[in-house]
Amino acid sequence: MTGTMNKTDMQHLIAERVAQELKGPCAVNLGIGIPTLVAEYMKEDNIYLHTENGLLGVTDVEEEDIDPNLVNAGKLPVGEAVGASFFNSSDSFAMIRGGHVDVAILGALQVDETGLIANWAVPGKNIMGVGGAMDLLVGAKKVFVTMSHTSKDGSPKLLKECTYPITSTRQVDMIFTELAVFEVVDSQLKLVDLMPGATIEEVREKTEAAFTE
Amino acid sequence: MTGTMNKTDMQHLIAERVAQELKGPCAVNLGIGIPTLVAEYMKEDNIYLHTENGLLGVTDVEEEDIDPNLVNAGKLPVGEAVGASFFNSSDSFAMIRGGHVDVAILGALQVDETGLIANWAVPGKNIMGVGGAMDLLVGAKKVFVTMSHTSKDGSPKLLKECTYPITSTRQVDMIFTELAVFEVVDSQLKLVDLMPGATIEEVREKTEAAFTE
Amino acid sequence: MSKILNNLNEALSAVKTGDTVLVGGFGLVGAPLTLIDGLTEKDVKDLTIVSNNLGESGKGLGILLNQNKIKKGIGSYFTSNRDVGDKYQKGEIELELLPQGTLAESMRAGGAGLGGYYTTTGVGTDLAKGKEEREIDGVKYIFEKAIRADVALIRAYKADTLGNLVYYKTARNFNPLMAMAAKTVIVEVDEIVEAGELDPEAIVTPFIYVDGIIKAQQVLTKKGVVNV
Amino acid sequence: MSKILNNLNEALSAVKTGDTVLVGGFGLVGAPLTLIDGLTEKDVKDLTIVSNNLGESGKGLGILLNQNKIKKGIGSYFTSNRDVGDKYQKGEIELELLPQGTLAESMRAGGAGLGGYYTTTGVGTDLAKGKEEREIDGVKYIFEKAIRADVALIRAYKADTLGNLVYYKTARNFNPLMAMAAKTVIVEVDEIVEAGELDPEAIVTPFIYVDGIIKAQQVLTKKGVVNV
Repeated sequence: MTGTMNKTDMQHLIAERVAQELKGPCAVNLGIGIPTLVAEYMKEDNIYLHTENGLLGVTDVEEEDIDPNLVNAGKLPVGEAVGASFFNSSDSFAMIRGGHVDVAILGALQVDETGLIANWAVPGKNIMGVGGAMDLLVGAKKVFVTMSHTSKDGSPKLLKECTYPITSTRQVDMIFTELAVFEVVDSQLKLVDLMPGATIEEVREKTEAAFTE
Repeated sequence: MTGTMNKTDMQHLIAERVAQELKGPCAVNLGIGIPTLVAEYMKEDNIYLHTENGLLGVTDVEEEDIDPNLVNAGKLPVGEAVGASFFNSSDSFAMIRGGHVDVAILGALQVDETGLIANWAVPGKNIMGVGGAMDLLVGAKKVFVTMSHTSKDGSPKLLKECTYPITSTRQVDMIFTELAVFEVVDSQLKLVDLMPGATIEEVREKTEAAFTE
Repeated sequence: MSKILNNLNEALSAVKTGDTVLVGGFGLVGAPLTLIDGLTEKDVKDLTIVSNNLGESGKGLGILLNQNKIKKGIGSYFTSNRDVGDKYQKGEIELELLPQGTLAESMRAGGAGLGGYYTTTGVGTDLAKGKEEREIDGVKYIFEKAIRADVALIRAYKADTLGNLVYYKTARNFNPLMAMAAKTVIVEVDEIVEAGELDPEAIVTPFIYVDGIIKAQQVLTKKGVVNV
Repeated sequence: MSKILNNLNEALSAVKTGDTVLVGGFGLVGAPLTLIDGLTEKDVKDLTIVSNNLGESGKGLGILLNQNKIKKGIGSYFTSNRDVGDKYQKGEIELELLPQGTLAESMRAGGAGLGGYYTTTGVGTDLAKGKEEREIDGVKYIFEKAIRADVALIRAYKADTLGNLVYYKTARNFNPLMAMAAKTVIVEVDEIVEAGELDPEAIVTPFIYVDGIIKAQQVLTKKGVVNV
């Protein structure tokens, strides 16, 4: 059933599921892609969004209020919440690396069965960009990963071992796909939820990494 | 003749002489004691005073305008200049250590004949305080030292070698006493000025350190 | 999620025996006088206090010192309190003296998730003894370790209800750095305003660093410390 | 002692062949568009450019890249300009890729007179290759060296005549750090005000860091970059 879902619907489904895990008060950093969508589904009003280019208190913005000098890390226009503050890049990453951001929600290319992720480089191509991915992985109190369960060609992205360069030696805390939700417990993946329409058989089939159920 | 001068007059004489060396635009950090008096004699209006507890743009203050939360590093009340700014202690020492302060004017207990100074600790006593002395010595573009030429007991303070612990391995640039002004050139003291009433004989007699004339 | 605390007991509940506690201020200026006073009433000991000075004799942190609650002091200028020297002589307190810039930078480093850094300050002096020296691009530096703590007790001017802070003149000093470097950060302020009342461009400490806010009951005035 | 400069030539006079130049901005936001444009007109080469990105293809620093004036790029996200990869493949440019937090912190360290620092970011990854690893209190860190430069070209919102700076929203980003880390700091601004008009508590970059000020001739608007 999930096989017939279009990409946008799938992304929103994942984003909505992630939002359920966010309990305020907390400060959350949203990566580019699916993570950005999570903001649309947050139910509590005491969740504050941090963007590493220098703003705590990110909100969405109406078209007519767009300010070209007010953007998020994906360079998309955003608004500022009541109680927001601006700061420079080193102060922003001090917050991240120093463990002051509660949750980082990131995309990933691959996740291994111990919870390590690869999300910044592909072998055989020039390594051209890393941005804040490595900082967020070492620093956020909790790291949630969102991604499609498989690649475009259907191959698993939850692997025994990452074949792409890892982003950090720190394991993530939760992984959200359109099929399943995993927690990382004692360096092992634990299936904690099946997404609507997904079956345990489908998850087993499309997951190379070992996981407990 | 200088032997009959009282302490306050002597301190003011030195302070006035130091002020002649300050050419704006520049940022100057004044230590406690004689250095603080230098502000009274500065002739140019584009000399800005920095105090390491977090203010660039220190001025003097009238009694009725004293604010207990606006003080210098000596914890004395000060005022703020037009264009002043406040910052935290790490930002303040970033300015100092990073070489952004043009001149630091410090007191000293001893100076050796290469221009090294001791001004923070006395052997045989507990080492209890250092404050910003070491930071200023490594960081300021130029360091000027002010002190009485001899100790209370008449013994020289310009020595072959400091007997007190040195404050830094960085040599100071100029030394000002009530008798003479020295520059440090190629790790040697060079007498560049005699103070009013002082004779070269008196300076030679009261100086243990070698110096060129 | 109001961070506004009702009383000193609540404000100081995070401080436990054996903790490392950062205490703001440069002398009395910017010191959390109310929280320090509360700490002298609290049954804790073996504290490591990180603060520029340990108060004056019989005042502020000086009271805590005389109560033998301080196991170790880390600061840059203990000279302001003659009792510190006496205790040190008797072996009743450990002291770690750091240059003022190093003290400040080490707390910033701790708060920023760094392990330590290389500084020129102190190279070749008695305060560098036992510290690693390294040459980088022809310049000598010594290694200084980051400072992290259990609790920070700090002073600000205004907090909003979320915990964003602004400071007042030279009462800023170490406070914003201490807010970064401790697990639990309690701030005493002159005024609490609604979220949105502070200029987002001028907030010095974003609320992410602040756990609890209490109104100051003791303030520094021209005539000295006054109860309000 | 006015720091206000009359023209781009004067503003860019400090930039010499072989220099290391810090260029502010996160993409176009907070980038000194006027100064970058001026640099493309200037006869210099072999520059080391430290900037989060090297512009976009054929835009901003991307022009400088295509003029073969950049010997080396240090940044966190070169991906924004596909030409960088092409040049790199051909061996026409050196690249040093740093995590964004490390890029920012290294400039702050340089400006603050530090030699380098230990960070957790990047430990155990390909970007840690060749970097010293050290365990401090049971946590692994890698050593990162401070960055210092000859010139910084930055963007602020307002300068006063002394050179104090405030920024605007997320256009702040790397600019205040670059102001700390270069020998000569040139800033382009939207507005120049009299000294005393900026709130002393809200000044982000004190004038001590700033050497020259020029009014922006190109600004980022909702409709893109516009000449003013």
